[in-house]
Amino acid sequence: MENILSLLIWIPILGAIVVAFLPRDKDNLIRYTSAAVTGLQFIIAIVLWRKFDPSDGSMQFMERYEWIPSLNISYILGVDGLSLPMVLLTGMLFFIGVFVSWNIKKAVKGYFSLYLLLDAGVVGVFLSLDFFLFYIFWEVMLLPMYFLIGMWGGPQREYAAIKFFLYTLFGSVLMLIGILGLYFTCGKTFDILLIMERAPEALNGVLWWGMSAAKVIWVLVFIGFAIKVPVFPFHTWLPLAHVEAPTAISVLLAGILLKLGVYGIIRVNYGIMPNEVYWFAGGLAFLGLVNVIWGGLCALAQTDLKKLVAYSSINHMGYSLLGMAAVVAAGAMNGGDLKAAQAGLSGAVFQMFNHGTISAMLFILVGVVYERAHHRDIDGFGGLASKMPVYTGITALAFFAGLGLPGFSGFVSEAMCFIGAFPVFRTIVILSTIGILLNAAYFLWAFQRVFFGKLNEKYKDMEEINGLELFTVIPLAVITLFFGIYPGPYLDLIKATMDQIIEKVAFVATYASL
Amino acid sequence: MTNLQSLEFFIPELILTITILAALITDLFVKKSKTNMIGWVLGVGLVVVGLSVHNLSSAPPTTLFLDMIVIDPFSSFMKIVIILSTLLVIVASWVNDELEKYRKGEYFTIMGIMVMGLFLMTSSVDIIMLYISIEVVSIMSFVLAAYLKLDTRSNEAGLKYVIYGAFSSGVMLFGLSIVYGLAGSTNYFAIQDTLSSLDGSANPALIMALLMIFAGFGYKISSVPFHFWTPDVYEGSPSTITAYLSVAPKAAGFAMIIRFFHQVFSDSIGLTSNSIGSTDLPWPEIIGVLAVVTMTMGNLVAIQQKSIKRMLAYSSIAHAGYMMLALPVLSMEAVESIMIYLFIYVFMNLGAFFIVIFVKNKTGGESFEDFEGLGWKMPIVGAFMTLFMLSLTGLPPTAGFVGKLYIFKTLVGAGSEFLWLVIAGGVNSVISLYYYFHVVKVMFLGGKRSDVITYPPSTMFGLMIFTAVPSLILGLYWNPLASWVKDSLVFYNQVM
Amino acid sequence: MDSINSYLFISSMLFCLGLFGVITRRNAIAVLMGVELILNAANINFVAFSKFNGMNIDGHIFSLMVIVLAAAEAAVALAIIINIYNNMNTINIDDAAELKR
Amino acid sequence: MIESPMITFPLLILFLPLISFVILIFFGKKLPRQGDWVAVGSIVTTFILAVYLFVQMLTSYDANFSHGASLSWIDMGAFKIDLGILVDNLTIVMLLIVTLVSSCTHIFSLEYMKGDVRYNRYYAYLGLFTFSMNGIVLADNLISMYMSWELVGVSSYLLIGHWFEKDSAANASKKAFLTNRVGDIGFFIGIMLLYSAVGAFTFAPIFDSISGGEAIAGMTLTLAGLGIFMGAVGKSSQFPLHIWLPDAMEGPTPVSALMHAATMVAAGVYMCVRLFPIFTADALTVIAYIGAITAILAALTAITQNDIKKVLAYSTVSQLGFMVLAVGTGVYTAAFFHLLTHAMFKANLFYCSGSVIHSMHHALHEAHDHDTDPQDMRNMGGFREKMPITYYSMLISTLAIAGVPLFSGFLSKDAILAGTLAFAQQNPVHFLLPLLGFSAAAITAFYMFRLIFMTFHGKPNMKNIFKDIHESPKEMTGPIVLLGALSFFIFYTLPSNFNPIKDKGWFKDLIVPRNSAVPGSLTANEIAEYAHYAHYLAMGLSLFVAAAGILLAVLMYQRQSISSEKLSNKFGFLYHWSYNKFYFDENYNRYLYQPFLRLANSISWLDWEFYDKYFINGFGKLTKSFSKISGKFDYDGIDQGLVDGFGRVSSVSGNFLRNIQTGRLQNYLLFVVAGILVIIIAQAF
Repeated sequence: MENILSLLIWIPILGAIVVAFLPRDKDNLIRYTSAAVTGLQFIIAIVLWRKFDPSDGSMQFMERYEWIPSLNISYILGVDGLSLPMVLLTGMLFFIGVFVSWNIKKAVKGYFSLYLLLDAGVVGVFLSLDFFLFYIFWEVMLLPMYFLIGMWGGPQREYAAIKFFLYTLFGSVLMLIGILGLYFTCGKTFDILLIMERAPEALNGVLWWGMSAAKVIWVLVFIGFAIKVPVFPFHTWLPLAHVEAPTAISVLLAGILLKLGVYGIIRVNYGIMPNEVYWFAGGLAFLGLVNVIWGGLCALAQTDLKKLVAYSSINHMGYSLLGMAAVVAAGAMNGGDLKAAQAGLSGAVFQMFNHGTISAMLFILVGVVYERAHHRDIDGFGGLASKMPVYTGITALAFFAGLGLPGFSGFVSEAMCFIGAFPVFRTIVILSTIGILLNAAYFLWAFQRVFFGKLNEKYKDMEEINGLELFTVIPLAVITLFFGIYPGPYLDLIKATMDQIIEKVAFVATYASL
Repeated sequence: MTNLQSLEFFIPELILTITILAALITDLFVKKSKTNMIGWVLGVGLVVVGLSVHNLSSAPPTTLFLDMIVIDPFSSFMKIVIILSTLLVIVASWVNDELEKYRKGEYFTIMGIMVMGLFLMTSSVDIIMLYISIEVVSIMSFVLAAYLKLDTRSNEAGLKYVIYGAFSSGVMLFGLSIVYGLAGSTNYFAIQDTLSSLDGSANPALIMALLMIFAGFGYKISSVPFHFWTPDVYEGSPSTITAYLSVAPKAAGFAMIIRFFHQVFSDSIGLTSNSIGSTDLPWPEIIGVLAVVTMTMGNLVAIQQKSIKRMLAYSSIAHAGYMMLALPVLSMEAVESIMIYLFIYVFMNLGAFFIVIFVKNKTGGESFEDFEGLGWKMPIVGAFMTLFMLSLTGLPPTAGFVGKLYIFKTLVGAGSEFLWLVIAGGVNSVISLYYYFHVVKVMFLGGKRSDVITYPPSTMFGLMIFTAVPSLILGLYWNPLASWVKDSLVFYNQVM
Repeated sequence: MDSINSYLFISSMLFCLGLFGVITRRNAIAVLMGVELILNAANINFVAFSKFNGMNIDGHIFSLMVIVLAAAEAAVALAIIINIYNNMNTINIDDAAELKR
Repeated sequence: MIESPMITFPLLILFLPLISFVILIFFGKKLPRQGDWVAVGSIVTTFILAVYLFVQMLTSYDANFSHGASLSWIDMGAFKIDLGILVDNLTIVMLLIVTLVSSCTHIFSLEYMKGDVRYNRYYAYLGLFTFSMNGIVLADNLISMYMSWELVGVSSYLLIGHWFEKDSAANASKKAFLTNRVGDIGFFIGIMLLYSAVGAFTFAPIFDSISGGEAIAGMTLTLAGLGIFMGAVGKSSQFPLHIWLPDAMEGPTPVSALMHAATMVAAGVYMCVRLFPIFTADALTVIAYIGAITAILAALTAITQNDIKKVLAYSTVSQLGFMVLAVGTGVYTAAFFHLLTHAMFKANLFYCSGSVIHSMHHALHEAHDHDTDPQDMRNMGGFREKMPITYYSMLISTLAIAGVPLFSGFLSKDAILAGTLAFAQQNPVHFLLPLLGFSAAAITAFYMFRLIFMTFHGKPNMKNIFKDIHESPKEMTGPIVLLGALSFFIFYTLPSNFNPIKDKGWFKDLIVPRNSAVPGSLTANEIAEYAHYAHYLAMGLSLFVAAAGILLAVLMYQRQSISSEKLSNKFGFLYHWSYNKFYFDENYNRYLYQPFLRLANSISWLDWEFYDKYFINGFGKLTKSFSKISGKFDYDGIDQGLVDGFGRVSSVSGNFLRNIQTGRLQNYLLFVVAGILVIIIAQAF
C-alpha cells in the first residue's frame, strides 16, 4: 500500500485499456468489468480514508518521482483533508454511475472505456500536486466528456459537447498561462507545494503590464476554475450539457466535475496567492449572490425537469462561493474573526460534497422518470404520487434535501456558508438568503406539478422504481441524511486542513500589501 | 578550412550524392511496377546518411569550404529531422495510390536531391550558398508538386508554385544583392560585422533589403503574407508530397531563418536586444505580429474548408505561426522550443496526412463526407486520427501540448511584453480545436455502428504506429528529446 | 557616367519592370520573363557592387550562379507550362484557377 | 450526564414520535391496522411521561426549576454548535399541551380517518409533526430551534397536502410552506445577527451578553429581535403572513385541531415567550401592533364566514393576535397562559366541528348528495338535540373563548387585556392597542355565538339529511368530553383558593415572568405592578364586551330580531371586505406572486434566449447574414453555440480570407507586394 494514490489513478486507466480490448459485443462482461474496476477503486479509496490521519492538516501519502528534470516536472501525488472527501465521493459516484448507465445500449465498450478514462482524470486532478500533472489530468477529462456527451447524449448532443469542450478549453488555456507565470516567478518549478511556500514573497511587487502579476495570475487561474464551477457569467454551458448528457454523465458532471472548480480555487488561488484573496473576496461573494439568485430564478422558470436541476446546481454552488469568500474574516483588518472563517470555508467545502450527493440523487431520479415517460416536461406529468409512492417518497426526500431542509446535509453546509459570510458581507448574505425561499419555491412547485393532483391518464400503468435504481439512490440518500443529522465525521476530516488554509490567509493579512 | 580538409566533414552529403546516383541508375533497370525499389535504395542510403550525420554531430562546430557552410550540432539535428520525415514519406509513397499510374524512379531521385538542398539550407552561412540551396529545394519541389502529369490540378499546383517560388526568390535575391552591396561580403559573419558598424545613413536601403529577404524566408515557411501558394499547392500536389512539403522544407526554412537572424543580426543574445544591424526597427514586434496574423489566418480559414487535405494545409500555416511566436525572443530557449516543436510537428502532421492518404486510397476522396462514420467502420484508424487531431490541437497528454508548452514557456519567461503573444496563441489553439474536432465529430458522432470492421494494411498500419506512438509518448516523457535538443543547441559562431 | 548609382538605378528600374510584368501579364511565359528581369536586376547589382566597391569577386560568382539557377528554373517552369498546355490547351494562368476551394 | 428523569423523559417524549414515524413510513403498510396502534401507543406514552413531569413540577413547586443537557454537534475549533435541551416549567407545561392535544388527535383520528388511502402515512406524519414541535419546545439554542422550526413547516406541508389529489390541498400545503419560509428567512437573519455579535447560539449566553450590553445593543438588537420575531409571524400566522392558515383547513380536521391548538401556530408564541429577554422596547412595540392588527383583522373576517372551519381558523388567528399582543406589551406569561387555555378549548372546538362535519358527511352520503358542502353552516341548524355531547362540549369551549367568567378563557384573556391596558396607561400614545384588543374580544364573542346558533339552534336547514344526523362514536366524543371539561377555569387555578377574582394558582406561581435582558427596559415586577393596577378596570371592560358580543349574537341569530341581511347591506363594503378576507390573497397574487414569476421567466429568458444566444454566441448572430451569403459550408454546430460564436466570426472572416485566396496567381503576387509595402509603411511610423 505504499503507492495507494497511484493505485487510485492507474486502476481505472488499466481498466479502460482492458475494457477497450474486450470483445465488442459482450456487453454484460464489459459492464461487470467496469463495475469491478470502479468498485475496486472505491474500496481503495475507503482504505485510504481509514488510514488517513485527520489530525494532520498537511499532505499525506505523498509520492514523488522525477519525471522531466529539465523542466523540474515531477510526478507528485498527495492527499489532504480537502481532497480526501472528494476522492471518496469520486469513487462512490463512479461506482454508482456504472449501474446508472447499465441500460446504455449503444457501443457499450466505447462508453465504459471512456467512462473509466474520465474516472482516472478526475481522481488525478484531486490527487496531483504538480501543476504539469494537474493540468494533464484536467485536460484528460475533456476528451471522454466530449465523447460521452456527444455520442450518448440527447438530440442536441453534438452542439452541447463541443460547447462544453470549447468553454472549458478556453478556461484551461488561461489557466495554463497563469501556471506558467507561477512557474517563472517561483523559481522554475511546477511543484505546487514548493510554489505555495515561495509564491507570497516571490510574487510580491512583480508587475505585468503595470498590474500586479499576482492579481493577473489570480484572475487567469480563477477564470479557468470558474468555468467549471460554474460561476455566473461562464455558466451557460452547464444547462445544455446537463440536459443533453446521458443520466450517468449528468450525475458525474454535477456530482464531481463542478466540484473541481471549487477545489481548484481553494487549492490554487487560496493556497498559492492568499494575498489576492482579500482583493477578490468581495467579488467572490457577489458572484456567489448572483449565482444563488440567478440560478434560483432560472430554475423557477424551467419546464424541463433536468434543466431545473441543472440550474439548481448553479444556485447551490453560489452558497459555496459565499462560504469561500468568508475566509477573509480571519484577516486582521476584519477583526480576525476565526469563527466566521472556519464556518465559511468548511461550509463551502462541505457544501461541495453535499451538492455532490444531492444533485447526483436528483439527476438519477430524473433519469428514472425519463426512462419511463421519455420526456422531462414538468407539466406533462401530474399525480404520479398515487401511482408510484416509493419513487415519490424518495424524490420528496431528494427535493427536501435540495431545498436545504434541516436533517439533510445540505442544510448544515448552507447554514455554515451563510453564518460564515455574514460578518464580512452582511448585505450580500442578507440578499442571498432569498435563495432559501427560491429553493423551496422551485422544488416544491415542480414537485406539486409532477406528483400531485389527479393522475395523468397517460401514465396510469407507469411501473414503480425498480431495484437497480433504488440501489443507486439509497446510498446517496443515507449519506445525505447521516451528515444532515451528524456532520461531525465529515467536519473532523477536513478540520485540520481548513485551519491551515485559514491560518495562511490570516497570516498574509498581517503583512499583505493590499 | 580548405576544400580538401572539408571533405571529411562532408561525408553525409557525399553519401547522399552516391545514393542519388545509385537511384538514378537502378531506375534504368527496373520496370514500372517495381519502381518502389528505388525507394528502398534511397531509404537505405538515407539511413546510412543519418548514421554518419549522427557521427559528425559530436564533431566540434566548424566551417567548411572556405566559410560556405558550417557543421554544428544544430544543423545535425535539423538534418536528422529532415531524414526522418523523408523516410516516412518514402514509405508512404509506396502505398499512395495516386502515384500508381507513374514511374516513381524520378520521384524518389528528386526527393533525394531535395534532401541535399535541405541539408545545405540548414547549414549554409553564406548568402550565395543560401540562395543556391533554396533554389535547389524549390526547383525540386516544383517538379514534385507537378508530378502527376495527367492531373490538371497537379499541373496547376506546379505552375503556381514555380512562378510564385521564382518570384519570391527573385525578390529575396534582390534584397541579398543590396545586403552584399552594403556589407561588401557574402559571408554571414562578415555581414554581421559590417552591419553592426554601419552608420544610420544606410538604414532605408538595409530595411528594404531585409524585408525583401524576409519575403523569401516567409515564402519557405509559408507565413502571412507570403503563404498564398500553400493551400493551392498542397491541395494540388500528390498527398505524399503535400505531407513532405508541410514538414521538411518548413524545418529547413526555420533552421535557415534561425541561423540567419541568430548569426547575422543577433550576437547570440537574441533579437530582444535590438541588435539587428543598425536598423532601429522593432523587429520583435514585426515578427510577433506576423506570427499572430499567420496562425489566426490559418486557423480561421481552416474552419471553412470541407476538404480535410486543404484544412490540414491551412492548419500547417497556423503551426508555422505557432513556431514563429518564439522567433521574436531569439534566445537559446526560443530556439530550443522551436526545435522541439518542429520535431513533434513532424510526427503529428505526417500522421494526419498519412491517414488522409489512406482514406483517399479507400474512398477516393479527402473531404469531410469521406470521413463520415470512419470511427465506426475502422475504429483503429479513427482512434489514430483522433490522437493526431488532439496532438495538433495541443491537448495533453499528447506531444502537441509539449510543443505548445515550450513555446508558451519561452514567451512567458521572456517577460510580460510578450504576454499578448501567449494569449493570442492560446485563443488560437481554442479556435483550432473547433475544426480539428470537426473531423473527430464526423468520424464518431456521425455515422452508424457498422458490423464489418476494416483494418489498415500492414504498411499503412506501421506508418500510423510509427507516427502515433511518438505523438503520444513524447507528450508523457520527452526527456531524451529535451536533452538531445539541449545538446544540439550549439551554433558555429565565428569571433572576429 | 561611372558612378555606381546609375547601375543601381537601372537595376531598380529592371526590378520594377519585372515586378510589373509578373503582376500584369496573363501569359505564363511572359510572367516567367518578368521573373527573369527581377533576377537580372539582382545580377546587375551584384556585379556593380563588386566592381565599384573594389572588393572580392564574390559578386561576379554570385551572378554566375544566379544565371545558372535561373536557367534551371526556367527549364522546369517551361516543362510544367508545356504539360499544362497539353492538358488544358492554354497557358493563360487565369484559366488555371480551379484549385480554389 | 443524562441520568435524572428530568432529562431522560423529555428525550423520550422527543424521540418516541420520531421512532413511530420511522416505523410507520417504512413498515406501516405491512403492520396490522396499518400500525396506527404504534403511533397511538407512542404518543400516549409521551403524554403519560409529560404528566409525570408535570406532577413532578407541581410537587417540587419551584419557580426557577431548570434542567439542561447538551452535546457538541459541530466543533471546528473556534466555530462550535452545541445542540441541547432545556427543561423548565415553561417547557413542561408546553410539553403537556402538545402531548395531550396530540394524543387526543391520534385517538380522534382513529375514527375520523378510518379507511383513508394513506392511513399509515397520515399517522407517520402526525408523529413527525409532534416530534418537530417537541423539538422546538425543548430547544436550548437557536440552531436546533430553527431546525425543528423548519421540520414543523415540512410536516405541516405533508399533512395539509394529505389529500394531494385535490389541487386546492396541494396548493394550500405549498402556500403554507412557502409563507413559513418567508418568516424563516427573517428568523435566520436574526440568528446570524445575534451570532455574529454574541458568538453563541445557546440561549443562556446570549441573554448574558445582551444584558452585558456591549456585545450587541440598540438598533442591531432591535433588528435581530424583529428578525427572529418574523419567524413567529410566519408560524403563528400573524399579519401580514396570516394568509396560509385559513387555506390550511384543506387538511383533515384533526390535523387542523392539532395545528391550531398545540403544535404549529403555538410555536411562534412559545418562541416569543422563550426569547422574550432579547426583545428591545422598540421591537416589542412593533410586535404589539402586529398582534393587535392581526387580532382585529381576523376577528372582523371571521364574522362573515359561513364555513364552520374557516370561522374557527380566523378565530385562531385572532386569538394568536391576542397572545402576540400580550408579548408585545410585556406580559408574556399572560400570553403563555392564553396559549395554554386556548390550546384546550380551540382543540375542542375543532374536534366538535370535526364531529359535526363527520356526521354531515355521513348524512349527505346517505342522501347520495355529493355537491353540498358539509362544512357550510347554512346547511346546518338545530343539531342540538341530535348530537348533545358535541353541543354542550362545544358550548363550554365557546363560553371559554368568549371570555365568560368561570371558564379558562376568561382568566387568560383578562390577564392579556389588563397588560395591554397597563401598557397604554404607561405610554398613552399607544392607546390604540387596548382599543383594538377589547373590540377584538367583543367580536370574538359575537362570531363564536353566531357559529353556535347557526349550527345547533334554530330549525334544520336541510330537512332531507336531518334524520341521518347523529352523535359521533366514542373515539371522537371521548376527546371532546375531556377537552371540554378542561375549558373550566378550575384546572388552571389549582391548588389555590377557589376565588376566581384574585386568582393565584400553580400557573401564576410557577410560570413567573423574567426580566428582559435588554438593559434599561422595565423589570418584570414593574410590569406586573402596572398590570395589577389596570386589573379591575380591564376585567370590567372585558366582561362588558363579552356580554355585548354575546347579546348581539343572540339578537341576530337566535331571536332574529335584528336581520343580518339588512346589516350587511347597510355596511355593504365592510361586509364584502370582511367576506373576502380583506382581499389579501388577491392582492398578494397580483402584486407579489405574479410579478415574481414574471421576473423568473424573464430572467431565464435573459439567460437562455438572450445572454447565451446573443452574447456568448453573439458574434455569431451578428454576422449571421454575412455567413448566409458567403459562408457556404457552415456545418451543423456552427449554426448556434459559442463555438458558433467563434465559428461564425471565423467562418465569416474565414470566408473573407478564403475569398482572398482566389486561386489567381497574380492576385497572390499582388498581395505579396502589397504585404511588403504594408510592412514598410507600417515601419515608416
